[in-house]
Amino acid sequence: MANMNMIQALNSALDVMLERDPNVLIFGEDVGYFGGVFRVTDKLQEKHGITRCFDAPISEGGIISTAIGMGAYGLRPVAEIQFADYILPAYDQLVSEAARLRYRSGGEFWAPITVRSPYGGGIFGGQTHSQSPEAIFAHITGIKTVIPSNPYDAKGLLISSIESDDPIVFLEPKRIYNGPFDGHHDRQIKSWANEPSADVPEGHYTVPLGKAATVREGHDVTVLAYGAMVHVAKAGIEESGIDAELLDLRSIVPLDIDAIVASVKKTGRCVILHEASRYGGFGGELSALVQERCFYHLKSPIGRVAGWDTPYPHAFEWDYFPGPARLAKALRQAMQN
Amino acid sequence: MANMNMIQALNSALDVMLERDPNVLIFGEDVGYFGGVFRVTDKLQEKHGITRCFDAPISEGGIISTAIGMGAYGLRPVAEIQFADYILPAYDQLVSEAARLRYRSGGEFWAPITVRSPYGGGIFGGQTHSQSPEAIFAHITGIKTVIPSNPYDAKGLLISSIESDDPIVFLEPKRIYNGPFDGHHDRQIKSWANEPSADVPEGHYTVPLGKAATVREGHDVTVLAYGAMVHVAKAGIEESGIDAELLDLRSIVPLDIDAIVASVKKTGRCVILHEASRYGGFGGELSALVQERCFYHLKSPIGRVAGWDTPYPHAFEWDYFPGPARLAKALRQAMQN
Amino acid sequence: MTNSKPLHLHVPAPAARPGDEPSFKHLVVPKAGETRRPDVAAPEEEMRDLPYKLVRVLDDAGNAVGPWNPNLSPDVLRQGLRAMLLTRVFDERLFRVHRQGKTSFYMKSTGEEAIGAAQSLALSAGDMCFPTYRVMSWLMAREYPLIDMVNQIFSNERDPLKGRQLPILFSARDYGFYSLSGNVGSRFGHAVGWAMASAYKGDDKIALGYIGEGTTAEGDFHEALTFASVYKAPVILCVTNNQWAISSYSGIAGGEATTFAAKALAYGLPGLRVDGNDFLAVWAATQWAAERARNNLGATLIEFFTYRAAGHSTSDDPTKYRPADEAEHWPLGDPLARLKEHLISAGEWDEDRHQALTDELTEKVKAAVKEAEAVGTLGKSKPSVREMFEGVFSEPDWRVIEQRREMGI
Amino acid sequence: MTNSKPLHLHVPAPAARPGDEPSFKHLVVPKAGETRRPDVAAPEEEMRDLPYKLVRVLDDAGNAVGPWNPNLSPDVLRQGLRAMLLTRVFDERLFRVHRQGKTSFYMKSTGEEAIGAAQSLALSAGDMCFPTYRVMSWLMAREYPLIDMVNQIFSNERDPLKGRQLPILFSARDYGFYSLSGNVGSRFGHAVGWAMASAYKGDDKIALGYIGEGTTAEGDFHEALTFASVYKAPVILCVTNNQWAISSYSGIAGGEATTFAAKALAYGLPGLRVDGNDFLAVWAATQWAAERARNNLGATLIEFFTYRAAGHSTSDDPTKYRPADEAEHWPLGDPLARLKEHLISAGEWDEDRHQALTDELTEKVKAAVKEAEAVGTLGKSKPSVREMFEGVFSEPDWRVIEQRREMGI
Ligand SMILES: Cc1ncc(C[n+]2csc(CCOP(=O)(O)OP(=O)(O)O)c2C)c(N)n1
Ligand SMILES: Cc1ncc(C[n+]2csc(CCOP(=O)(O)OP(=O)(O)O)c2C)c(N)n1
Ligand SMILES: [Mg+2]
Ligand SMILES: [Mg+2]
Repeated sequence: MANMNMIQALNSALDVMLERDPNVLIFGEDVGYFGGVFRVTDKLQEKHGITRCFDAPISEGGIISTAIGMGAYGLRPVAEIQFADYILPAYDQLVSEAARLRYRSGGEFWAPITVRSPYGGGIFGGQTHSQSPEAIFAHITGIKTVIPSNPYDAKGLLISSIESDDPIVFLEPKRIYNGPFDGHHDRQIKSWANEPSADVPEGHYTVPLGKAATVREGHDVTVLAYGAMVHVAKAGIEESGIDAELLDLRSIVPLDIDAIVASVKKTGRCVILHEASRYGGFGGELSALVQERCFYHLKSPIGRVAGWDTPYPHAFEWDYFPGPARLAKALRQAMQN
Repeated sequence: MANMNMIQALNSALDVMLERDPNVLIFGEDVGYFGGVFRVTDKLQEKHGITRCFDAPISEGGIISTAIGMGAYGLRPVAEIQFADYILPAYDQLVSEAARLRYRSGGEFWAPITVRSPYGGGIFGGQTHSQSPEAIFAHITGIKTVIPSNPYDAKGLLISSIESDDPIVFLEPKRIYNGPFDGHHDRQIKSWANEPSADVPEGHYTVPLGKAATVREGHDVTVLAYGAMVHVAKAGIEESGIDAELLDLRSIVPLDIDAIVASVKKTGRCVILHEASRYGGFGGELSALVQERCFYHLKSPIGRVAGWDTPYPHAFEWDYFPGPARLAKALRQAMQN
Repeated sequence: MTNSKPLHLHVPAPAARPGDEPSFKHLVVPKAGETRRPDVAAPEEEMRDLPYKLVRVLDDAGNAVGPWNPNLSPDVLRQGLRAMLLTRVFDERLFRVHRQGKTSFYMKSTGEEAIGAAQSLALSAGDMCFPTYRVMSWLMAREYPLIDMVNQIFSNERDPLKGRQLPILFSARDYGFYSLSGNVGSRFGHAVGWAMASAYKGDDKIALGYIGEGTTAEGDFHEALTFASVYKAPVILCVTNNQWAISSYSGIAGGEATTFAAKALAYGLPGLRVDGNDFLAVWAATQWAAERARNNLGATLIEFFTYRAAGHSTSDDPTKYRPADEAEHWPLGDPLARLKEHLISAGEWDEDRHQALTDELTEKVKAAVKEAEAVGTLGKSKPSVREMFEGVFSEPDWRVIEQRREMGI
Repeated sequence: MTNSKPLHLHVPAPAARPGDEPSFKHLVVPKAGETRRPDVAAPEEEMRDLPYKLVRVLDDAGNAVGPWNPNLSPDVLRQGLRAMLLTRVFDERLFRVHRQGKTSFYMKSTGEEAIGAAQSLALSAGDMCFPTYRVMSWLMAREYPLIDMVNQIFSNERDPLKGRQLPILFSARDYGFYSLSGNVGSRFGHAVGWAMASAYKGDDKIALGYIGEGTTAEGDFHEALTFASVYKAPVILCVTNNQWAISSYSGIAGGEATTFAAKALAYGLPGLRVDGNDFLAVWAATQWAAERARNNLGATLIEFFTYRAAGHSTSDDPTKYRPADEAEHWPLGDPLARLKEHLISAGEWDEDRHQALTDELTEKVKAAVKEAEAVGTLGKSKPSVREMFEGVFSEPDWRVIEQRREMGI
C-alpha cells in the first residue's frame, strides 16, 4: 500500500500491466522518453524498454488505427491521446473500426485496446484543452467508456480496462490528477495525500467496470456524477445541507443501472451533474433512463446541472464550470417541489 | 408548382441557389458529371459549369476542411458526404473547426457551409450505409442539424440552410427519397406523387430552421419524430387507434422547444421515436427536456422507441428498425399508465 | 509584387466521357522487362526512379522477360490461373444472382483478378492481408469454401458472419483475410499495426494492406504510411489503381499530377509501379517487398496499375460516366487472358484444358449457389435474431439483454 | 518463401538526450548559393531533386549569394529585422509575464522568427496566412497592435477575442492572419479551400498555410495537399521543421527516413527545402512559390529547416528531453543574428543602431504590457460574461438565452 495521487496510481497500473503481460505496450504522443505531458507514463520507457512504451507521430487517427491492428494481432495496446479534445481525428477509427470489429467479423477479430485521455476543464486550458466528450462515445454501440474519480479507482479501473477484451475509452479528469478539486477554485488547493482513496495497493488489483460507487448515502435526493464532478457534488451537497445520496458512476458504458434505479426509488428525486455542455450530453440519457424506470417514484423533476451550451470559454472558465453552488441550487429546487 | 419526389426537390433547391447566388458551389464524391449516387446533383454540372458542381477526392475530412476555407473566404459551399456513415472522418473538422470558428475568432471568421448527407436505414445497406448519427452533432455547440421528412420541407429547409451563416449538417433520410415509407417493408412501395407535400414550388422559398410542424393534431399523447420516422409515426399512430399529436421536429438544432412543450402540456403524454440506437441517442435529450418542462403535466412515463443498442445489422434490418408496431405498442403503454 | 492576373479554378476531367472515343493516349506503357530490379537492401535514394516506371514481366507475345521474372513453376502458374478464373466465374454468377433479387448487393473485380491471386499465393499462410472488396481472388487462391461466401452473400442462416454484414464484406481469419467493412480506407493502418505487433513479438509474420487509388485521398492512407515508415513495419502497402472510383477517374485522386507509387517518396519508402494485369509482375513485386519486410528493411508501397473492367458495384451503370467500350481499349489487356496465353505459349496449357477448367469451376460455383439457395436467399432465411444482440461486446450487457427480452427472443 | 528470421520493432531515437553531447553530425548542410533555382513554370519532373537540397542565400560571412538571392532593398531588410527583433523581445517579456502568473499560457518562436517575418512582407495585403502558434512574427511584420496582442494574452476586458480563446491563439483578419486554435493541423486544409475560393471567384489573392513538422503526420496534412494538387490551388504550404514536437524529435514524424520537402513528390508538386534561419532564403522561396500560385501554376510545398531554440511552451522544460545546450550547436545559426550580420556587412546597419532599435522595441513592448496590465491580467479583468453566450451561432438560440438568464446576466 502506498499513498498515490491519480497520476501515480495510473502510472502504477501501467507499470504493473507491463510487468505482468508481455502483450501490453504503450504508445502515444510524448509518452516515451518524456513520460507524457502529465507524467502518467513517467519512467516506463526507461524501466521496460523502448518498444514497450514509445512516442507516436502526431496523428491521433494513426495511433488508434495502429492500436487496433495490434489488438487484432493479439496485443493489448494502451494508447494515450494527449488531450481528449484531440480524440476527434480518431473518432472514425474508434466508431467504425474498434467498436464494430468483433460484431461485423462474426467474432473473428476484436480490438482489446485501451485509449487513455485526460479530459475536462478547470485548468484554464481554453477551448481545446478542457472539453468533455463522453457523450459522443456513450452513444456508440461497441465501445466502453470509463471515468475514474480517485486514485484507487483509477488504478483498478485502468487494469480492468487493459484486461478487458473490448475497446475502451478511458477518460481521466485532469483537474483532479493532483488533488480532489471540488470546484472552489478560489480556495486552497487540496492534495490527494489525506484522502482514503489515495491508499493504493502497489500490485495488481481490479475495480470492475459497470459498478457505481455510493460515495455518500442519503435519503432525499440522488445525485449522479462521475469524474471530477464527484468532488464538486460532494461539496455542493454539503453546502446545500440536503441529505443527498451520491453515486459515482465510474463507467457510463457499461452503466450500473441497478444502483441508479435503486437509489432514485429510495430518494424519489434525482439531479445529474456533468461538465460537458448540457444539450445532447450524457445527462439526457441518464435523465431519460431514470424517468423511464422510476417515474412513479419521482417527487420532483429530474434536474441537470452541466456546462452551458457554448464552447469552453477561456476567460469564463468559472462561469462555465458547473460548480457546487449550481448543484446546491438544483438540489434545493429538487426539494422544493 | 411541380410534383417532386425528395430527390427532385433537393435538386431543385440546389439549382435555384446556384442560379441566384454565384457564391454557392457544390462538391463531393461523385456529385459532378455523374450527379451523385442518389442523383441529387443530377445535371447541375452540365447546367452550371464544372467549377460550380464538381467531384471531390474520397476524403471526407478534406471535403469539409476545404469547404470551411471556402466559407471563410465568403462562399457558401454545399458539400455532399455520400453516406452519413462516412461523415466520421470529417468529425474533427466539423466539431473543432466549423462549429467553433465564429466563436473563437471573436466573429472575424465563420463557416457558412451546408453538409448534405443521406442517412438512415431501411435500404438493406448494412452497417455502414444505414446509420443515424444525429446525436453526435446535436451535442456540439455551434452546429445546426436539419432533417427534412418530405419534398416540400426538403427544398425549403435546404435553401434556408444554404442561406444560413452557420455551419449546418443536413441529413436526408434516404429511405424516403422516393416515397413516404412508413415502415411496412412488406407492403407495396408508395411514391410521393399523391402526397400534398410533393407539390413543390419551382422557384425560391424557405422553410425556417427551428420550427416544428404539427403533422397530426391529437389529444392523448404527443409523438416526437423527424426524418423517415415521421411516416412511421403516422402509421403507428393510426394502427394504435390512439388520438396522438405528431410533431415533425424538422431540425433538432435549433429545436422548437415551445411547440414540444405546448403539445406535451396539452396531451400529458409523450413518446419519442428515432432510428438511431437508443442509448445516448437524441431521444434522451428530448426526454430530459420534456420531463424538465412538463413534469407536472405528465400522466405516464415518456417513452422512447428507437433502434436497438447494437450496430446496424444487415439481415436483421426489420428486426432492428423501429417500425409502426413498436411505436403502437409504446403508445398503448403510455395510455395504460 | 502586385496581384493582377485573375486566378481560375482547375477541375480535372477524364480524357473521355460517354459518347467520346475511349482514349489512353496519355498513358506511357514501357516495354516488359525494361524496368530494373534493385537489390532489396538498396538505399531508398537509389530507388527514387522506380515510382515513375512500370514493372512488367509478360510481354505482348506472352513471354516472361526481364529481371523481375519470378520464374514460377507451371504448377504455381496454373494455380494462379485457376484462382483468377474462379473469381471471374463467381463474379459473373453472383452478379446475375443479385439481378434475380436474391441478395442486396454485389461487387465484381473483373480485370483485377491477378492482384489478389498472385499475392495470396506469394505470401505465407501466417501472413495477413487487409483487403478491399476487390481482392476476392485472394480467398479463391487460398480455397476459401465457396459455400461460405455464398451464404454470406445471402445473409442466410449459415452466413459465417451471422447476418451482420453487407454481402461480400467477408472476414476469414484462417485464410489470412482481415474483416472488411463498408468504409473505404479505414483498415489500411490496421495492416501496419498488425505488422508492428508481429515485429514487437519477434514473430515472422508480415502484413499486406490494400487500398483503391481513389481512397488514397483519405487521411488514413497517409497515417498508415507514416507509421509504416517511422517504425519500419514489416508490411506491404498496395494501391490498386484501377483508374476509377465509382464515377470519378484517377485524376480526382491526384493521378493527373503524378503516379500513386510516387507517394512512397513522401515517406522515404521504395515505391514500385507494377502492371497489375500481369500475374508474374504482381508476384515478383510482392516477393521483393516481402523479402524487404522479412529482413527488417521495412515497408514497401506498390501501385498496381490496372483497370476496373466492370461497374463499381450492382448500384451503378458505368456507361453513364465513361465510354461503354473503354475497357476494351485498356492497353494492358486482360490479366486472365495474358496468363493463359503465357501458359499456352510455354506449352503448359491449352484451349481444351482451359475450357474444361472453366466448366469445372462453373459447376463448382453453380453447386455452391444451389446449396446456399437451399438454405435460403436474402430475406428467405437468416440466422437467429439472437445474433443481432450478440457480439456487441465480449459479454452482453443489460441493454441488449433487456432489448432481446423486449423482442420476445 | 519460408518465414524464418525473427522480426524486430524499430523505434526511432534522437542522436542526443540530456547528458549527451549535442550532435548534428548527421545533418548535411550544403553551401549557400549552391542550390539551383528552376523557372517557376518548369515541369515537376524536372524539379524532383529540390526536396533533397537546401535553398540558402546568406553564407557564413553574411553575404547574400547564389541564384536565390532576392536582392532586397536595405529598407525591406531592416523592416524584416525589426519584425524579428520585436518578436524576440515580445517573447522574452511575455514569457516572464506568464511566470508572474499574469496569464495561463505562452509560447515562444525563438529561432524561427525569419519565417513569419519574411513571408508576411513578401506577400500582399489581401493574401491570407493560416498560421501555427509559432509564426507571430507575421503579425509583428504587419504591425498588428501590440496592445491587442497583450490584451488577448491576458483575456481581459479589451481582449479582441472576447475572452474566448487561449492566449496567443490570435485571429487578425485585417492582417491576413486566420483564426488559430489549439488543435494542430486542422486549419491546413482551410488554406487550400480559401485559395480555391479565390481562384473560383477569379480574384487574385493567394493563401499560405503553416504546419509543424511533427504535425505533418496528421491526416489533415495529406488531405490539404491532395486537394491543393488536384485543383491546382493558389496556395503555399509550409512545413516549419524545427526538429522538435514537444518532446519528440523529427524522426518520430518521419524525418529519419526522408526530408519533409520530399512529401511534395507524393502530390506531383514542387517541394523546396529552405534554410529557415535565412531571412533571404525564406523570402526568395516564398516569392518563387507565390509567382507559381499567381500564375495558375498551382501549389508549392516548402520545408523550412530551422530549430526551436526555446521550450515548446510554458508547460514544458526542454532540458528534460534534449541536451540543455543543443540550441547552441544548431549549425544554421540564429536568424536574427544572421540578418543583422548581413546588414552590417553591407554597411546598412551597425551595433549602435541595433542597440537603439532593441531599446525602442523593448520600450514599446513594456508600454503595451503596462497598458494591458492597467486593463487587467488574467482573472483580474475579463470581458462581460455575456460574451460567453454570444457568437455560438450568428443569432443566439433559446438555450443560451435561457442559460444567460439562469446566470442572471
Ligand atoms: C469512407 C468512405 N467514403 C466513401 C465511401 C463510398 N465509396 C464506396 S467505394 C468508393 C470508391 C472507391 O474507389 P477506389 O478507392 O478507387 O476503389 P475501387 O472501387 O476502384 O476499387 C466510394 C467513394 C465509402 N465506402 N467509405
Ligand atoms: C490534434 C492535436 N494533437 C495533439 C496536440 C498537442 N500538441 C500541441 S503542440 C504539439 C507538437 C507540435 O509539434 P510540431 O508540429 O512540430 O510544431 P512545433 O510546436 O514544433 O512548432 C502537440 C503534440 C494538439 N494541440 N492538437
Ligand atoms: Mg479505383
Ligand atoms: Mg516542430
